[in-house]
Order: sequence, then C-alpha cells, then structure tokens
Amino acid sequence: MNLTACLSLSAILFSFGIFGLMTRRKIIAMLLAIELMLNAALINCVAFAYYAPAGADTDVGSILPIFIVAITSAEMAVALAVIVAMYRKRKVIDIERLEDLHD
Amino acid sequence: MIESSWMILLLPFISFIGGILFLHKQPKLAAGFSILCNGAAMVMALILAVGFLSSDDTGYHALAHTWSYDWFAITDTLTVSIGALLDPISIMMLVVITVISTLVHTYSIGYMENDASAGRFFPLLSFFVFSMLGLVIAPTLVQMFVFWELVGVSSYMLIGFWYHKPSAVAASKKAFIITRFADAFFLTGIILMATQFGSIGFDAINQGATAFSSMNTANPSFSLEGGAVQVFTALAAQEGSAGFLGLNLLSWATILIFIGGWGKSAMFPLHVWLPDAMEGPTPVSSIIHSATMVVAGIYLTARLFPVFAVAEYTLSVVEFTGAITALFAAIIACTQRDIKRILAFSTLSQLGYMMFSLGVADMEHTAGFTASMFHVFTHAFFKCLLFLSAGLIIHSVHSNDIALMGGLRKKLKGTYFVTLLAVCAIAGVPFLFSGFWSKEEIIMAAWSNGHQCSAIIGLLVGGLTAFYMGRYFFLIFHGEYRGDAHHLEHAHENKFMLFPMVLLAIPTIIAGYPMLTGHTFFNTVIPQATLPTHPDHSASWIMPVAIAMAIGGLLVAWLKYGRRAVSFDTPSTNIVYRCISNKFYIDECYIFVTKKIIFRCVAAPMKLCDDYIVDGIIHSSAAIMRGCAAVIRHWQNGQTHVYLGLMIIGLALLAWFGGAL
Amino acid sequence: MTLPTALWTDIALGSLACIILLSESLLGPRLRKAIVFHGAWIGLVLIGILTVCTAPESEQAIGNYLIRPWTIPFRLCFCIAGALSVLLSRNLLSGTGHTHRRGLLVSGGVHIFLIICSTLGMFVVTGAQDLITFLVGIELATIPLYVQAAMLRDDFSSEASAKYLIIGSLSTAFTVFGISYLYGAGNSVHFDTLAQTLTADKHFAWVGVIFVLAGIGFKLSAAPFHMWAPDIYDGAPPPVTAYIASSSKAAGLAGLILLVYGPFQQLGADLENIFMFLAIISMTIGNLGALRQKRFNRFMAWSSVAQIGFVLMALTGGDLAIPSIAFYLLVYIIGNFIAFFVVNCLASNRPETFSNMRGLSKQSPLLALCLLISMFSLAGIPPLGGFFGKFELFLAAAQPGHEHFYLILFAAINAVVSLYYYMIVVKDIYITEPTHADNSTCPAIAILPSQRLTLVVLVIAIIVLGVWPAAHSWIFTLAGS
Amino acid sequence: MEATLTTDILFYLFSAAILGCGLMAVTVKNLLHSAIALMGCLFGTAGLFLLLDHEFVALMQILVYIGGVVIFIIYAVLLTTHLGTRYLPASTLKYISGVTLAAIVLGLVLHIDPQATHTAVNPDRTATTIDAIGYRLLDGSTNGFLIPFEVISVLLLSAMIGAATIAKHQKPGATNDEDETGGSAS
Amino acid sequence: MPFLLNCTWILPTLIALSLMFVPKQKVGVIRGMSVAGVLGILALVVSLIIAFLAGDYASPVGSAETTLAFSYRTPWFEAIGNQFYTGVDGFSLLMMLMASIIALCGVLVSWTITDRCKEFFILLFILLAGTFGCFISFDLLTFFLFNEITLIPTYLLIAIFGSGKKEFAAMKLNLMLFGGSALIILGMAGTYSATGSFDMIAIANNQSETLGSIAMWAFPALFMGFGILGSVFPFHTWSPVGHASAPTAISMFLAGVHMKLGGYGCLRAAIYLMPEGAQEWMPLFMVLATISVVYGAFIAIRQRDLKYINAYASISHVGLVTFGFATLTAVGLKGGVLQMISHGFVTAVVFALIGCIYGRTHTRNIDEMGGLMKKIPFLSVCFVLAGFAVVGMPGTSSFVAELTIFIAGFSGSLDDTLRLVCGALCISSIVITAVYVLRTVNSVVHGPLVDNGHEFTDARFIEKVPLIILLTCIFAMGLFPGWIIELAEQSLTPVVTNLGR
Repeated sequence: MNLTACLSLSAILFSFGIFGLMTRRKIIAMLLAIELMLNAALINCVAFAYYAPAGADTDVGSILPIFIVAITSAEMAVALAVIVAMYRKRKVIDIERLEDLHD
Repeated sequence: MIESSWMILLLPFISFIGGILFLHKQPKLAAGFSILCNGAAMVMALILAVGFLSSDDTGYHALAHTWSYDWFAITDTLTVSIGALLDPISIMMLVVITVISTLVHTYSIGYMENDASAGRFFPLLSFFVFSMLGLVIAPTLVQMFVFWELVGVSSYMLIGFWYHKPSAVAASKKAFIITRFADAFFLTGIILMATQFGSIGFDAINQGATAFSSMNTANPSFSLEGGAVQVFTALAAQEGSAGFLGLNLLSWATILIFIGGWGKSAMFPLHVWLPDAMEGPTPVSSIIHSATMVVAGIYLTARLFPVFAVAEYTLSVVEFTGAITALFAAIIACTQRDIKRILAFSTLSQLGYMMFSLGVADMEHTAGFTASMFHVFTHAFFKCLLFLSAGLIIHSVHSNDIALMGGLRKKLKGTYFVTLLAVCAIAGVPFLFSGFWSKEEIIMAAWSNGHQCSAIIGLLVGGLTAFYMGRYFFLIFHGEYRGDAHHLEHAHENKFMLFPMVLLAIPTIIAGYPMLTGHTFFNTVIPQATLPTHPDHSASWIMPVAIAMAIGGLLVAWLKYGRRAVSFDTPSTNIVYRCISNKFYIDECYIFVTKKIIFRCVAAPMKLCDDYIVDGIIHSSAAIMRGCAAVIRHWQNGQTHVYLGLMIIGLALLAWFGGAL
Repeated sequence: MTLPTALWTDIALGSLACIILLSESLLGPRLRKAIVFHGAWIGLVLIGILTVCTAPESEQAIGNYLIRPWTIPFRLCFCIAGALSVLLSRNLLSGTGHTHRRGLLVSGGVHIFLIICSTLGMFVVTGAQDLITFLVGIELATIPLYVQAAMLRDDFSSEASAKYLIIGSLSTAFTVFGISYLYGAGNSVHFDTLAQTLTADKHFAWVGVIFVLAGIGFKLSAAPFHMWAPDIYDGAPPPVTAYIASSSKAAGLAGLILLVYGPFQQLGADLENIFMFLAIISMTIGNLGALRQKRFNRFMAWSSVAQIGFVLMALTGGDLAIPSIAFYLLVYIIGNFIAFFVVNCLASNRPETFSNMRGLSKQSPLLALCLLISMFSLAGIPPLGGFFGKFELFLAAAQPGHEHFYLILFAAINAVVSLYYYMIVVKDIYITEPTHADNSTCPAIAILPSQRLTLVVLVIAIIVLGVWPAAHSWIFTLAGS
Repeated sequence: MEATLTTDILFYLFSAAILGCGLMAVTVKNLLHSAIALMGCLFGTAGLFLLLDHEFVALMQILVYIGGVVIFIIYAVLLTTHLGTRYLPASTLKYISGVTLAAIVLGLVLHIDPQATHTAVNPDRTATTIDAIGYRLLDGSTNGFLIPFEVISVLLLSAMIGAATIAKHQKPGATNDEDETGGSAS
Repeated sequence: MPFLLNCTWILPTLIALSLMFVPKQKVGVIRGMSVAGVLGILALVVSLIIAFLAGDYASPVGSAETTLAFSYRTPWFEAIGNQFYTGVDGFSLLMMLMASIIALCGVLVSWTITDRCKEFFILLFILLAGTFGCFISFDLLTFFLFNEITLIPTYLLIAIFGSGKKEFAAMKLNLMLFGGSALIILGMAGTYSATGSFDMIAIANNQSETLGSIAMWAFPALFMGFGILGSVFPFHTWSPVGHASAPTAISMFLAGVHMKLGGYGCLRAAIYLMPEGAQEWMPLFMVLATISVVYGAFIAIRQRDLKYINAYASISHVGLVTFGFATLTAVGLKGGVLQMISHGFVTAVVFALIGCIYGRTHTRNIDEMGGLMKKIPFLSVCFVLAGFAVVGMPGTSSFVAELTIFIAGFSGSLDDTLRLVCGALCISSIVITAVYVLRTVNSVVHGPLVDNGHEFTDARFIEKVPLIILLTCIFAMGLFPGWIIELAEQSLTPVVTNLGR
C-alpha cells in the first residue's frame, strides 16, 4: 500500500483503457474505455494527495477530481448525443464503417 | 609628317564606314571612294618613308611615338592605349600594305565588274586594310591583339564573301576558328607578359630585354627609363627559376605569344585554313593571303625579336617551325592541280623561309633578322603579282583547275610576260630579280650563323620552289589548250586588271637592289649600334649552289611539262604522290579531331550529364517527394483506429525525444 | 472590489454569450436573426477593440486570473477569428438567397452561442494561473467544437464530429493524466510553485510534461497528432472548419507558450529537443501531405499542419519567439479566412475541389485575386504580411544562445516545398484552362454583400500588415517585455 | 487509514476488483455487460479512495460517476443497439496493436526508479475536510479556484445545450429556426 | 535627391497600379503608358548618374565605409532591426542603367503581344519595381524582400505568356530560385544572430569574433543562394528551360538583368559582408565557376534550339562573372562587374534577335533555317554583329570585360596553381564560344536560303529600335569604357579594402 502501488494500479488501468480503445469497434465501447483512462487519472490525483510531502497543497487532491469528473460528464453528454443522432440517421455505430472522409 | 600618321590609319576606316553605310548599293561609287582613300594613304605612307630614309640620324633611330589615346585602365599600373610606333620595319610594312591595297582595289574594279554584291566588297577590303595598318603601327601588345582580332574578323567576312557558297562559308568558319584557337594562346602570352613582366609596350620590353642581354656581354648597359626597368628586373628575377615543365616563365610567355603568330601565319600544324581560304575572291587572296595578313606572325616575331632572343628555346622553336613548313609546303605545292592552291602552298613555303631566317638570328648576328624583313618586302610584291595574274587567268578560263588550261600565251600576252617575271623572281633566277637576293641573304645568314641544316633545307626548298613554279608556268602558258574551246575565244585581258599587274612587275625587279647598295635600311631596327650589321660572306660557295638549284629546278620543270603534252586524265597510282596531293590527309585529321573527339566524346557526354545527372538529381528529388506524399495519403484512410494508434505512437516518440526518460 | 479594466473583455464576452442564448430562445425569427447574427460578430469585433484599448502595460493579477500583456495579441486573434467565423456562417443560416450546397445548420443561434463560449474558453486559457483553470479553459475551448462539427445534417458532418469527439476525448484523457502527474511532481497546481519544483531530474514531471504536450499537440494538430485534421476539416461545416483551423490553433499555442514560459521553465534544453522534433515532423508531413491534395479543405488542413511546424520551430528560439508567433498567428488567421471566404462563395453551388476552381480568374477576377493574395501570404511572399511573419519565425530560431541553424535550413527548404503547392493553387486559378465539363454546369458565382466587404477588408489588412509596421511594432512592444 | 496489515489486504482486494472489472469492461462481448463491469470497477476505485482517506472524492465518484455518467451510457447503449445485436469482432491486427500500444504506454509511465518516490505518508497530514474544499473553491485570492468554478458552469451549460440541439429529433428538411415560427423555445 | 532615388521603384509600381484601371481592350493606351513609363525610368536613372558624377561621392580610398549617394534611412520593421535604408553607389547605378535600358528594349520588343497584354505589362512593371528596389537597398532584409517580389511576376509571365512546356519551365525556375532564397534566409539568419542587425554597411565593418566563426558557413549559404540566381554550375538547369519557354521580353530581362541580380547579391551581400568567409570558400566557387564556363560552352555546341544555345552561352558568360569574383582581387571584382553589364546587353540583343527571327521563320531550330542574309539583311547583319559581341571581339563590351577578368586570373604570384588552371580554362572558353557562335551564325545567316514557305519581311521600325539601342550600347561600352570602369572601381574600393583586412 504505497505510492508506487497506486501509481502502477492506475497505469495498468490506463493501459486497459488504451487496449479497449484500440480493439473495440462500437463507439460507445470506445467511450467506455476513455472513461477508464479518466478514472485512472482520478486515482493518480488522490494517491499523490495522500502521499504528498509536508509542504504540499493536499486540498488539490480533492478539488482536481471534482473538475475532472465535471469535464468527463460534459464530454460524455456531448459524445452520446452525437452518437444517438448519428445512429438515428445512419443506423451505424461501428467505427470502421465511418470512413467516408478519407484522402 | 610623323605626327599625322593617324591619318593613314583613319583613311581606310572612313572608306569602310562610308562604303558600308551609304554606298553599298552603288558599287562603282564605293570602288572609286575606297581607291581614293587608299591611294591617299599610300601617298602619305610613301612620303613618310622617304622622309624617314633621308633623315640621316645614324645609329639607333629614335622610336617615333607619334600619338596615343588612353583607351581604358585595367590595373592602376596597366592602362590599355591606342597609339602609333613608327620605326623602320613598321614604316616598311606601311608602304607595302598601302601600295598593294591600292593596286588590288584598282584590280578589283575589273574583277568585280559583273558581281552584284561588289558594293559590299570594297568597304570590307578597306576595313581589312584599316585593321592591318592598326596592327602594324601598334606600340603595345594589347593594341596589336585588338587589331589582330579585327584582321581575323575581316578575313572571315572576306573569305565568306560569297556567303551563298557553302564551301566558302565553311572555309571562313575554319579560318576564324583556327586563328581564334591560336589567339587564345596569344592572349595568355600577352597576359603573362603584362602581369608578370609589368609592361606591354614594345619599346619598354625590347629595351629591357636588350639591356638584360647586353648585361651578360659585359658592356655598359643602357640608361633605362619607364617600363623597361620593371621588365629588366622581372627578367633578372625569373632568370634562374626552373619554372613550369622545365621552361622558365619568359620562354613560356614568348612561346605562347609565338603560337599566336603561328596560327595567323599558318605555320605547319595550323596551316590547314590557308589553302581553303582560297574560296574567297582572288583580290582577297592576293592582298590578305599573300602579302599582308599572313605576314602578321612574322611581323610579331620581328617586333618582339629582342625578347625572343633572350628566352632560351623560343628562337630555336621559331627556326624549327619555319624550316618544317617551308619544306612541307614546297613538297605539296608540286602536286596540286588548283592554281590558287599552288600559290597558297608557295606562300606557305616562303613564310617558312621568313620564319626560319628570323629563327637563325640572335642578338649578336642580326643578319637573319634583316634578311627576313627584306624577304617579306620583296615577297609581298611578286606573290601579289602572281595571285593577280592567276585571278585574270581564272577569270578568262572560268576554272581553277590547271588541267583545263595550257597554251594561253597566245591569248593572254601581257599576263604571260608579267607572270614570267614573277616566276623568275620567286624561283630565284639570279641577279636580275628581287626574289634571288632576299632568298640568298637568308641562306647566307643561316649558314654564317652556324645553322647549317636550316641553310641546306633552304637551298633544297629553293630548288623545289623553282620546280613547282616552273610546272605552274609551263602548264598554264605552254603546250596545247586542254580546256573548253568556247572559253578560249572569249579570253581577254581587262585593262583594269592588267594595269596594276604591270605596275607590280616593277618592284618585283627593282625591290632587290637596296640590299645591293648596302643601304642599311633594315639594320637600324635592332638598337645596338656597335654590332657588325653586314653579314660576312665567309661561305662563298652558297651563291653558286643557290643559282644552280634555281636554274636546275626550272630546267626540270620545262623538261617534264614544257616540252610535250601532258595528260591529266589518268590519276597516278603512285601512293606517295596521292598522299602528297591530298595534303598528307591533315585536313581529315582535323575533321576527325573536331567531329569525333570534341563533339562526340566531350560535348555529347556533357550534354547527357547535364540532362540526366544534374537535372536528374533535381527531378528525382521531386519524385521522392511525390512518393512520400503517396505514402502519407495511403495511411490517411479514414480509419479512426489508425489515427488513435498514431497518436499513442506519437506520445511514445515525444517521450523518446524528450530524452529524459 | 472595482472591476480592473483588463477583466472587462472577459465579462463582456460572457454577457454576449448570455444575450445570444436568450435572444435565440425568446425572440421572433426576424429580430432573432438580426441580434444573433449581427449582434454576435459586431460584439466580437467590439470586444477585440476593447482588448486592444485596455491592454495593460504590465501583468495585472485579479485573484487567480492573470492578464499578461503578451496574451493581448492572442486575445485579439481569438476575437477576430470568432467574428470572421460568424460572418462565414452567413449562408448556412436561414433567410439568405443562396444557401450552402450542404443545406442549413441545425440551429444557427446555438452554433453562434457555441463559438462565443469557445472564445470565452480561450480567453480563460490565456489568463490561467494554475493547471485547473488551464484544463477547464482548454476543455471549454474544444467541447463546443465537437457539437458544432455535427451541426449539419449530412453524413460527413456527423462522421466528422464522431471522429473529432473520440480523438478529442483521448487527448483530454492524456491531458488530465498528465496534469495529475504534474501535480504529483510539483505538489501544487499553481504555476509559480510549479515553476520552482518541476525540475528535469523528476521522473513524474517528465511523464506529466509528455502527456500534457500530447494533449496540446492534438489541439495544435502538430505532426504525430495531426491525423484527425484532414477528415474533420473536410467533414465539418465550413465556418467550423475555419474556426478550428485558426482559433483553436491559436488557443493551443497560447496554452503551450503559457506552459513553456510558466511551469516548464526549468526543463528548457530537453523541451527544445521535443519542439525541434515536433517542428521537423510537422513541417515534413504537412508539406508532403499537401503536395498531391485535390480537395480544398483537406489542402488547408495539411497546410495548417505545415504552418504549425514553422511556429513550433520558433518556440525553440529565444525571447523573440512570443512576439513573432503572435504576429505570425494574426497574419495566418487573416490569410486562412480569406481563403475560406473565397472557397465558401465558390462552394455554395459546387464541391470545393481544385478542378472546379479552374479558370476562376476569368469567371470572377476579385475572388481569384483574393485567393492569390491569401495563398502567397501563407507561402510568405514579400509584399504581404506572411513574409515578415514567416521570416521572423526563422529569426527567432537564430537568436544568440538558441541557434538551431540546421533546423532553419530544413525549414527554409520546407518553405520552398510549401511554396510549390501554394503555387499549384494559383496555377489552377490563373493558368490551367478549365476543361469544358467543369464550368459549363456551374452557374455564375454569387457573392453575399457582407462576405464581399469582409474579403476586401481582410485583403487590405494583410497587405497593410506586410507593408505598414504599426501593428508589427505594437505586438513587439507588448510581447517584447 | 494508517498503514497496517488490514489496509494492505483491503488495498489488494480493491485493486483486484478494479483490474478485474476493468479488464472485463474492455473485453466482454455484450456491451451492457461491459457497462456493468465498468460500474464494478468504479465502485472499486471509490473503495480505494476511502482507503486513501478521501471520503469526499469517493462519495462524488459514486454519486456522479456511477450514478450519472454510467447510467447515461447505459441509456445510450439501449437507445442505439437493440438487445442481442451481434458482437463486432475487431481484426487480430488491431488486438496486437492494442496490446503493444498498451504495453508501450505502461512502460512509459511506470519507468520509475523506486527509491525516487517518497512512499512514506506525511505523519502530520490532515484529511481535507469538505468545508476546506468549499472555501478553496470559492476563494477569489491567488491560490483559490473561483475562476475555474465559474468557467466549469459555462462548460456544462454549453455541453447541455449542444447535446440537446444535436440529439433533438427533427423532421427532415426543417431546422430549428423555421419550425419555431409559432411556439416559444421547445 | 533621395526621393528621386526611391522614385525608381515607386514609379513602376504606380504605373502597374494605373495600368490595372485601363480597360483591357485599349491595347494602344496600355502600350503607350508602358513605353512612357520605361522612358521615364531611364530618364530618372540617367539624371541620377549625372548627379552622381557631378557631386563626387567616391568613397575615400582605403576606407571600408561605402559612402552612399542620396541615402535615405527610416526604421521600417524596427522590432527586428530592419530599416528601409536605400542609397546608391557606382556599382548599383551601373546596374540600374543597364536594367532600365534592357527594360525599354523589352517593352519595345513585346509590341506584338495582344491577348492579355494588360496583365503582361502590369507583371513586367512589378518585376521592374522589385529589381530597382534591390539595386538601391542597403538593408539585407529589404534587399531580400525586393528580390522575392521579382520572383512571382516571373513565374506568372512565363506560365501565362510563354511557349512550349511553359508551366513546367515556370514552376522549375521558380522553385529553384526560391531554393536559392531559402539558402539566403539561412545566411541572413546567421548574420542576424551574429550582429543583431541587417544594415549591410554595419555588418561589413563588424569585425567581431562571432561573425567570423558564423561567416564560415553563412558565406557559402549566401553566395550559393545568390549563385543559384546567377546559375552557378550545379544549380543552372533552370535557366535553359526557363529562357527557352519565356516570351522574348521576359527572357531578355531574365537573362539580362535578373541573373545579374544574383551576381550583384553575391558581391554585395556575400563578399562585402563576410570577407573571412570569402577567403575560406573561394577555391570551391572558383572551380564551380570554371566548370560552368567550360561546361556551358561545350553544351551550347550540341544544342539545336537558338534559345537553348543562348541560354547556355549566358551560363558560360555568367560563369566568367563568378570567376572574376572568385579571384577576390580588385581587378577580378571590377572584371566581374564589367562582364555583368556587358553580358546584360549582349544576351538581351541576342534574345531580341531570336524573337524577331522566330517571328519570321516560325522555328527556332538552326537546322531548319539558313541563308537569311539575302532575305532579311538588317536582322542578319545585327545577328552577325551580336555573334561577334558574344565571341568577345575587340570593340565590343565583352572584350573589355573578358580581358580584365583574364588578367585578374593571372595577376599576382603564380604559385596558386588552381587559379592558373582555372584562368587557362576560362581563356580556352573563348575558342569554344567561337565554335558555337560561328556554327549558329553560319547555319542561320549564311549558306543557301532555306525557304519553308514563310514570306520574309525585314525588320519593322519598332523592331529596329531596340536592336539599334542595344548594339550601340555594346559598341559604346566597347570603345569608350572609361567612365564605366572608373564608376565600378570607385564603388569597389570598400569591398577590396574589406577583403584586405
């Protein structure tokens, strides 16, 4: 239960997110993977705050997560709105079929 | 009178400008105007000569610097100027040029009677005379080079005068390029002289050189002033140095300058343009390719004689080329069928004579120098006469080929008599004619100065000259007429053409006598009064041998060609004869060198290199760019996973480049 | 507390956003169009003027919001870009004679509201004092763009916004992860304390820097993170493309400069290596990508990737970097918008590919001349602003102490390659004859009066910037300190 | 929580939960199951936060993250895919690239030399109380976070409005402007 | 007076602007305005020269400080140390005189252009404005700025009004010239980082150590940058293609003046500013110059197209200019300057003639024409005279220039074998030049008439005027080069003293 453990935990979670992003074909699954990455960032913040040295500003450990969660939710709102609109019009949620825009 | 020498130079130029701009439509008017100008120039030249001869200041004649105009400055010490330097040989040349040009102008009126572009001919001829005069009175090497080029240009324009004839155009191009090739070396020589020896003026160079040479022979050196001092110090400085390829700097400079003369006077390897120059009208050949232009090389060597003498090998090079050319040209002349080509080769051989006679002389024994100048003087007249008569013959027989002539003495009596005089002069018939005296002087000078082999070659060439001139004379005037009978009736002698020939006959005879009267007209050129000027007649056997060779040559020619009819239809199978008549195939070698080697093996690969290598690199770089662009567009295929993948790889690259990890 | 003058612009921007939103939802169609459209671009222009007038001589701190003098030119760029983007969306809003080929925007009012929100976000970024404000500013600048990209109802637009969204959220993830590590290394988020504590030997600091730079790299569409640009520029509605191409790049640069001269001060040497790498890769890939482009929007995407390469080169330089980047951005934005205006007029009745633009000089000389001027300004040809802009980037990289001469040579050669494809555009307009099929089908080009006026103003501005040194010296005095 | 044996066991428990659910979230075929796996993972992290003495963050995590965002994702899943749509397998190339990139990033981040990190907990460390967070958020001074607090509200506002306009169902051809002729804001 | 000096580039810009408002159809008005404009510029330059000669602005011998006549200095983009610093000395005055004469002949030659002739003259005047701006500016950045202004009109002129594969040629020409300016940017960045200013005279007198070390690589960058404009060996491939497909007036101006801009830049921006760099790098550039002299001459022999022959001839002659500069002696520099001026007139008259001949025989291949002397005597005589000028006959300007350069090649101590070999090769080039000039003259002018059905009308008055002007300039400079040499020498003393430091 030390900082390195927490950091490696969040790093692993981050790499799961990347793995999910690269291998998932459904857009919502990719968004889900991104959720994982952002969650890894949260763990980092809290871990750093907990193990911060003497003069550190530990309040940030709580305030930064608030803003991260707020931003994530805003982004997810927009993302899902776009996906729902696209699904209604094009009936496609597979990222590999989104390739009309290419050189 | 000396001060107005620039008038002599200007008159032909006025006739050129006037003729070209205004009179090229009226040939008669142009002819009259140019004769007037050239005649005036002749008169002034003669007055100048007479004035010079009568002035009795003995010893070293003050070099008359009459006028000079500063053209442009190159370095602060070196300024190029145009001026006049009058001394015995330049005045002699002035007289020769103006006399011959006036006579040739009158001759051309007859010659160019029914030629449409005659209006263009006379101005061009005057332009040639102007540039030749400029060359002769040049006080500096650069001015000589300037007029040297102008002479080359005027010879190009005059040889190619009938520009619709492809052969004339090719001949003019050949002449210009070969002389230009020699001029490149001449220019290098001048620049070496100007930069390394500090002066380009003839008098400065000559005084410096004589002072340097006389320093060795332990008599008091002259008081030097102006450019001569630098020349003297420069000569002393580079004396010992081994220089480049074994020759020291002075011999390099002098040999390079001599190569300029080599090209212009058509010495052995660079002679190929002179026979082809016969494509031009005959008056052109008579003035340019017999009397004046081709002598420019000899005049240059004479002008720079003191420096050439000081340099180690230069004079021996001069002698060697002169002898070779004399012998080589004489042999070829014996086999030619075109009468103008025969005269051209005879000119070549006589030039060889003059050149090697300069070669044999040196600072102590200047006999060779005076003999060569004397031969230039005499040769100009009888060679011009021969060409004018050949022109008249061609005019009446309408062909150059000697096979279509014969037995013309009945129809062209005047020409017959005059040509006889000229042939005797050139063949060296003794005592009466000028040719004999000047040739004998040369051989005597060569022998007395210790150059035995050149003297023997001289004698041999004398015999050969007699033989081919005899062949020339008998084949044209004796025997039956072999040509088209129709031309024979109409053959007549135009009085405009005959009159100058008769006038020329006089100097061919009397030109020899100044030597007899012992007048030291020519000796006064070399500025050392103390040395013996008169050649010692030690070897008394030379005179009779020379006479024997001349008479023998003529006799053999008469036996072979004069007595019985000669048929030309069966070309002789003898290999040597065919080789000689084809001028030892030297023309073919030149064509091979230029076409095969220069155009195919040098210019063509350069063009290929330019198109494919230098240009290729630039075009290939553009092609590489297009290739990379294609790769990038291939990966831009719209797949989001590819984009995300590259972003993450980009992240890794950033970390790697950050270097801190 | 009395409101310091410098803050007026931010407050004005916020209030403008509210006015737009309220008028969008409450007023009738005619009045709404007037207020929403004209109110927006006039408001933005006024705010631009306000920023110029209230430019502080020295740094003015208001709580944890710091107005820095060198950010004033950047703010001016944001306002100009916002206003021009609003003007550009004119023929995508209802009520004009000739609507765009791709139909109308889902909702004009919301589109404009989002532009203003995004501009507000960029203002916040330039005023940030700590990482959190910085993060929120960056996110406010980008998230509205995801929505705007989807504003047109055709497949391209939705696909573009989906892609932009996914890649954008990945870059947000990177940024957030990076910021957490920076907090770990520097034990605070405030820039001043971070400046002392972030030293090169700390591993966390490096992980944080790398991830944050990756996030900002996406924002700038610098080379390894540029793959999204061509597709989104092509798919998104034209005003949004123009806005992304100019304003969001300016915001990214402002953020980058903020970080480089703020918290990352002590990482100087290695940071220069990173920027050199980014510059070289961006220039090369941007130029090579643009070489064979046939479609105009994708061409502008690749050219913006290349231009960012030149700007990043300047960042490796000394104190001349900030002012030269500011001036360059101003000229680049104007050049970009001229090109987009011209093509927008053209594209209202035919797809914007170069083959359709052939023979433009004969059809309408004004548009041809404007496109020529914009292309040559982007290429950096003298009488226009682009020349001094691009040349100063070279000078910045040659400052004593920061000499990168190989980079300058590489950049100069890339400038020549970039000239090639800008010349191809000019060649198409002026020289290649239109094949018969091309222009027979297209009706005459109709230019809206407002867009014609803006074109003329912009062209005059770019020439004046190139010749008259007033703007140039103003930026340098401001940013020079 | 002081560092005792129990906390270590709890930590390993929670991290096992997080990693397990995380792996399930990205690998399971059915989208709904992966959403639920994500929920499990988030619960794990909430537990971890409690372990690390940050109750506020844990609670926020549960309420906002799980309560709001994940539920919203499930809504989107249900809206866009009929239950039982078949699984879209990605090509093996993508799997390989996924794994390698994940490994690269992992190596990149974890390239730590252990002794550099200060693993000891600061002894006189005080947990951040909720009112401290509140004061800090609204503190207008230099180290307060008033400006971000204001700006995040603008961000959320613009996100909501944008999402609403995009996702609103419209008849083809009509746009917001036209059909607004009569009614007030819909 | 300074305002008059700046008028030289303001006047063409005004004309270009006013031409824009003239309706396209009024071709007569456009031509009239253009000729008036060019004559105005010529009058302006001549009055400047007279004023310069009257008030002696010669810089005192031995001072590295170039005293500029009519100098005008205002801060322009001050933030980066750039100022609009214009002035003129003997050398730039000569170049301006040549440029204005060739511009006049260019406008007269392009009398036959009818379609889009408005754009033609507008672009031509912008080109003129850029060129004159270059010659008078003494601030490195302003000089570079005017240099870049000239490139775009050249591209458009060749691409729109050219012949043959004009787009390719125009693009290649422009990209290579911009490649050159890329190198110049590198050089300027180097000098800026060393001295912090763009003022040429300040940099020239700045003897700081940093400039010395930077000069080691900044000099080749600047010299080769301007060398590309002056078509030095490896980067000369743009000029044959460019000249062959450019319209007559533009190939006259391109070869006559624009390539000289390269030479001017080399001398002014490279040698004058960084003498240490010059001493260091000159052997390389001397070899390149000699290669381009001999290489250009040999390839000209193999060419069949008249314009290509003259293009390669220009490469060969401009190579002599670079050789003159490469000797780094007072004579060499002066020779280079003279050769630039003389070659400007020579190549202009040859291109004008090629244009006229093409107008009659509608072919530029020398095998397909011959014997023109009979049909068009005036043009043929001019062609022969131009041929002699190219060969470098005495009496023409090229003899004066080439003699000076060759003397520079051999002056001083002869132990520098490289300079000797290069000098000898350059002298040998006069023979190769004679070969291809005579080959061209013979096949075009002399020989039997090749009549391919075109009626040959001799030169009209409007065609005679430019030819006469240019030929008189060539022969005048050939016969009375005194004042030109004195002007050139005066302006080069600071460069030479700088080299000697």
